[in-house]
Amino acid sequence: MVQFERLALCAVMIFAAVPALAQQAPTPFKPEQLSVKGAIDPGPNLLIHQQEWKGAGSTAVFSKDDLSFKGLMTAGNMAQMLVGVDGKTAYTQSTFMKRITYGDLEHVLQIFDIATLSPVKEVILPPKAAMSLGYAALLQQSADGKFVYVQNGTPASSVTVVDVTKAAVTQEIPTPGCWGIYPSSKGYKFTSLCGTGTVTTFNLTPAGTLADSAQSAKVFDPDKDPLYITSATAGDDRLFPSYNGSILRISDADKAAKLVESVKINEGIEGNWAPGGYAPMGYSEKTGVVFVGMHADAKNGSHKNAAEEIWAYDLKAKKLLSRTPVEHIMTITVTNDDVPVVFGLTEDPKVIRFTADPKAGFALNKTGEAKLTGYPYVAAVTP
Amino acid sequence: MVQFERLALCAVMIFAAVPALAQQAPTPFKPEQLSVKGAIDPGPNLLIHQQEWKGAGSTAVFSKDDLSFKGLMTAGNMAQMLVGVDGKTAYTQSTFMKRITYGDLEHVLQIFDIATLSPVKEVILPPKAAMSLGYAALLQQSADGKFVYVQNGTPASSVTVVDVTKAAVTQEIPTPGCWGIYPSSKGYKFTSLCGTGTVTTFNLTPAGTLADSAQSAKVFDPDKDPLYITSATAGDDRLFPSYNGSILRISDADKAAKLVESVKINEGIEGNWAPGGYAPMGYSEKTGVVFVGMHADAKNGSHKNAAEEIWAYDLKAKKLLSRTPVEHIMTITVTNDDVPVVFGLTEDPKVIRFTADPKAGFALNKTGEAKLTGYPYVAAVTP
Amino acid sequence: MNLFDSILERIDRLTERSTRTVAKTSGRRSFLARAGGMMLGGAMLPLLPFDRTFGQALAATPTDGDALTCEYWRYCALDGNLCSACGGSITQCPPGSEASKVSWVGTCRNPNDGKDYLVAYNDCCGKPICANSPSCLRSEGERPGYRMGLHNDINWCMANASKGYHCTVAILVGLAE
Amino acid sequence: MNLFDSILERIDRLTERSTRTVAKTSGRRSFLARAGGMMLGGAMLPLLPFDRTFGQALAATPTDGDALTCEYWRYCALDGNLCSACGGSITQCPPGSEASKVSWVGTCRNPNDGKDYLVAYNDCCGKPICANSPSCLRSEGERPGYRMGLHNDINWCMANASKGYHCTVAILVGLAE
Repeated sequence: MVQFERLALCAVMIFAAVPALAQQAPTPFKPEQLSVKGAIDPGPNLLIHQQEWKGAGSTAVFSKDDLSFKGLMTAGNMAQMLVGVDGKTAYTQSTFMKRITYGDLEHVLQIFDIATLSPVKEVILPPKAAMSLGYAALLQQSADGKFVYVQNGTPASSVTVVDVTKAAVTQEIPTPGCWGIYPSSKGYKFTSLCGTGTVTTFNLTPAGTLADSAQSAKVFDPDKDPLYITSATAGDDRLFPSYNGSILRISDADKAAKLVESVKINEGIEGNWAPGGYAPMGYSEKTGVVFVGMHADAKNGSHKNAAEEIWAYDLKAKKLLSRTPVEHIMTITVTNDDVPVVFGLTEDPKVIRFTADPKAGFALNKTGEAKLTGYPYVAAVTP
Repeated sequence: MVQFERLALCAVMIFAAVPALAQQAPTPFKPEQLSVKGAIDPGPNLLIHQQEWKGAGSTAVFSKDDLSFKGLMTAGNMAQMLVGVDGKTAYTQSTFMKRITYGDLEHVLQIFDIATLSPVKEVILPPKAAMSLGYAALLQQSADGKFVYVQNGTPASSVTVVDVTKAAVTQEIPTPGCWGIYPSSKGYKFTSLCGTGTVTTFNLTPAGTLADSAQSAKVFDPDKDPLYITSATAGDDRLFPSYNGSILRISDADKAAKLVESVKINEGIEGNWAPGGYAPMGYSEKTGVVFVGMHADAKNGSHKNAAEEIWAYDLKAKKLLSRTPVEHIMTITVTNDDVPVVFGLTEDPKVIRFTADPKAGFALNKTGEAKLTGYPYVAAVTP
Repeated sequence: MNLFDSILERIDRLTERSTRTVAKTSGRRSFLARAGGMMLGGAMLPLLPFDRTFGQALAATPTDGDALTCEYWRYCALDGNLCSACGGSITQCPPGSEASKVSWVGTCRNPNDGKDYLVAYNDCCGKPICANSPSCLRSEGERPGYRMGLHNDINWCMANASKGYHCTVAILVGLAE
Repeated sequence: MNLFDSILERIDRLTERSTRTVAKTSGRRSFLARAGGMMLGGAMLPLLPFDRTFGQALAATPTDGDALTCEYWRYCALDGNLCSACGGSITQCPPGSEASKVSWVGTCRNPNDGKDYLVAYNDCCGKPICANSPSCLRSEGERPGYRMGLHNDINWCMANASKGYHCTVAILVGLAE
């Protein structure tokens, strides 16, 4: 009976045994040390949430520059992801059940330190959060980062406001018939797209409670040309793409939101091209160029078709600058660099890095690629 | 604000709205009814556990006859599966953590009614169960089904005995240096393979506590020709394959186990063939034929290589009957039918159904195939 | 007036207009409380959206196409895994799962009779996503969550006790016109 | 006597022989209690198997092969995902994970010097399996759980507080002879 117990304990005891033994050994071999890396390598990051529907999703961290992989942060089921305004904090809102797919449920906002890839705090939410495929508009924050806004759907729509400085919920704000959260560029208000084609502005107090709200005129037609809930900031305004290929610019500066401009980027182009995917648009503020994932032969129901091309469109000059063929991209994220970098998430799934060439109408050159897992539809970059 | 709330409520209200409306409609259309199927279709089943390492695994139920898919039972992380002796009950032992991959942990034995694919009871286990890839020998039961035996590994080895009639743990039995649970064909004893090359017999009382134990002589060489922990019953004995291609027959009839016979199935065959995979052997008791997944060019470390061929070997006549080329099979399960059916689980993963042809040396004919998910390494059939 | 509009009209009558104003004070959750009650109350059980006495369930295995593939006509707005290939049927959740209490709706043309049907897509709940069955993504008439009843990117097990998404069925609930 | 045997010898000396008999009564759990104490006790922390003063850690990025691929020589008995491609290194767990308190051991030949090294494979714990990095399955010298210290099909996060399997590192702990 002696020997097998020795073996069973071998793994346990080896730590104690080796130093003395190694000194007896005839060679100058020095054993290595096991450790845990304290922090990820410095530099700007690309964060991508790899959503799961029957287990632990994860937020993958890549180097923004070369897509080298820096590690994972852990989340639960059906998570939404947000990167804090400081660029150092990440959030996920996700679902945990006692038996993973059934039993007692918690909706949790997890707060992570990106540098150490570690959860630092949790906020238990009202168990109403939208269990949706990943969309940036479902988990947002105030311009100063004090409040995190969680989209609920039970299916009634509301927004849970979390004061992350206190790790506490301040209020659940009813947002009936509206969906998506678009915080203002300053202060504590957000807009939401509504099923009547209007945009509602929800104005909050500094305590994170609802002060008042106001509804815009009808700015889009949810029947004939619905808006995607993906958006980009443009100055103090917001850009939204529509199913049929318009880019709407909406201002939330006044009490009620209003349409500033609408530009149809596929006007006069052959082939019936239209946007497609989960988040088919990104905007480069410095250059005024919008990048849109487009597919040909668009028809009713094709609005989530993966992009076959990415179009670079000059919003100021109202001119289509370039069309780059790409492979099945569902989500686009554009950096705010002088020369924009575009990240595309594909159905496979993988992430593809492109650099835009300003001399060639911002046509895209592929400069990297990395494997992903799960359902990765939301990406964000850090400074 | 009216319209969008109508829409938000549409999904909610439709159940109430339709009967009245349908009566007003001009056509004789009759709406269909949503329901939940009460039970799976009758007939013998093939159960395969689809293990997950970051979420909910599942036990897939197929028709044994044609691999039509009958549905899933839900388990947790890193589960082991067992089908009860009645053929109507399934068990999984799995791991649940508060945050799926971290936090407070429960090891749970879940008891399922196969007909309704529903969990009927849970037993919380000592949190020591082996979190291993799927092996049948890690979750077993007494011949009468009263006790379920759970292999623990912390890494110290022990077995938790559960009285499933009482849904209660009776004892944790230390089994130092031994691994795998092989219940006797009657009564309450089990054997286990030990790191010294011996087999230890653990004899239980009718209350599910340890009465005594006994160690065999050395029956195999764990250094030169280790045994797989996969096994098959042969009468009152057990068959075990070895890395190098022997099939050992071990009896637990006496106080201490003993080797009855050892047959090398690849003796004199060119190409250095050896067993490979996670569970590379199944036995057809009625025909006396053992089916073994084999790979060529065997070497140190190739013992988990997927099978390139399945060999049918007559244990009585000690004769290799046939060799069937197959695609990358890791686990083999053989039915107890007059004409044996062989199920192979591949790396892809999928399950392949074969029928053996007695007139052609039990060569295998592929008669079905179905997609699997996760890490599916354990399969079992029901009457 | 087509059936879909009729349904909306009906909702108008059934829903108190007083709940239709966005809450203006921090304590106001009446709208949500009411909606929650409607969804989760006893009236919704036993999960069947229609009067059981009204019609007989059609055969679970349709004869008008291959319900085991994403191309089947009823699935024109279905994003999810097919219950019909997961131990259930076109109208039945698999054994041991729960039918969702709420659903989204699509309008699909039946190529056999040329008519447009309203299809309720109910999720089946409380088990892992059924990756053994085909994963479909079709979105005819699909809209984002601001038209929630037409939205297919969300887990429609949201109002059930067990919220794990398992698979999706496709129930004919009306003629579109 | 090679190092591996030496380690076993040392275990013999350190382990009380009285614990080495299979428990014969139902109440007897002293062996397990003792083993558990040894594994989980303070003496095992801070997770480093070796005296920190004994040697300096080697460079995390080895120069003797491509540690980002399964074919790298140290991985000869590694079943798992590579920490070196998951934000860690050949000897470092990724940030935010925990190094396993116990490990299995392989004996791998370094093609650069022709010597056989003992390699400790520690799992990194408390996060989801790192499917972003290569999944390797090599099993030189691997044995089933009856030779637990050589077994690679089990979750070696088993003795940690957080037991989710994330990835695996490969630490040189000795020369095999």
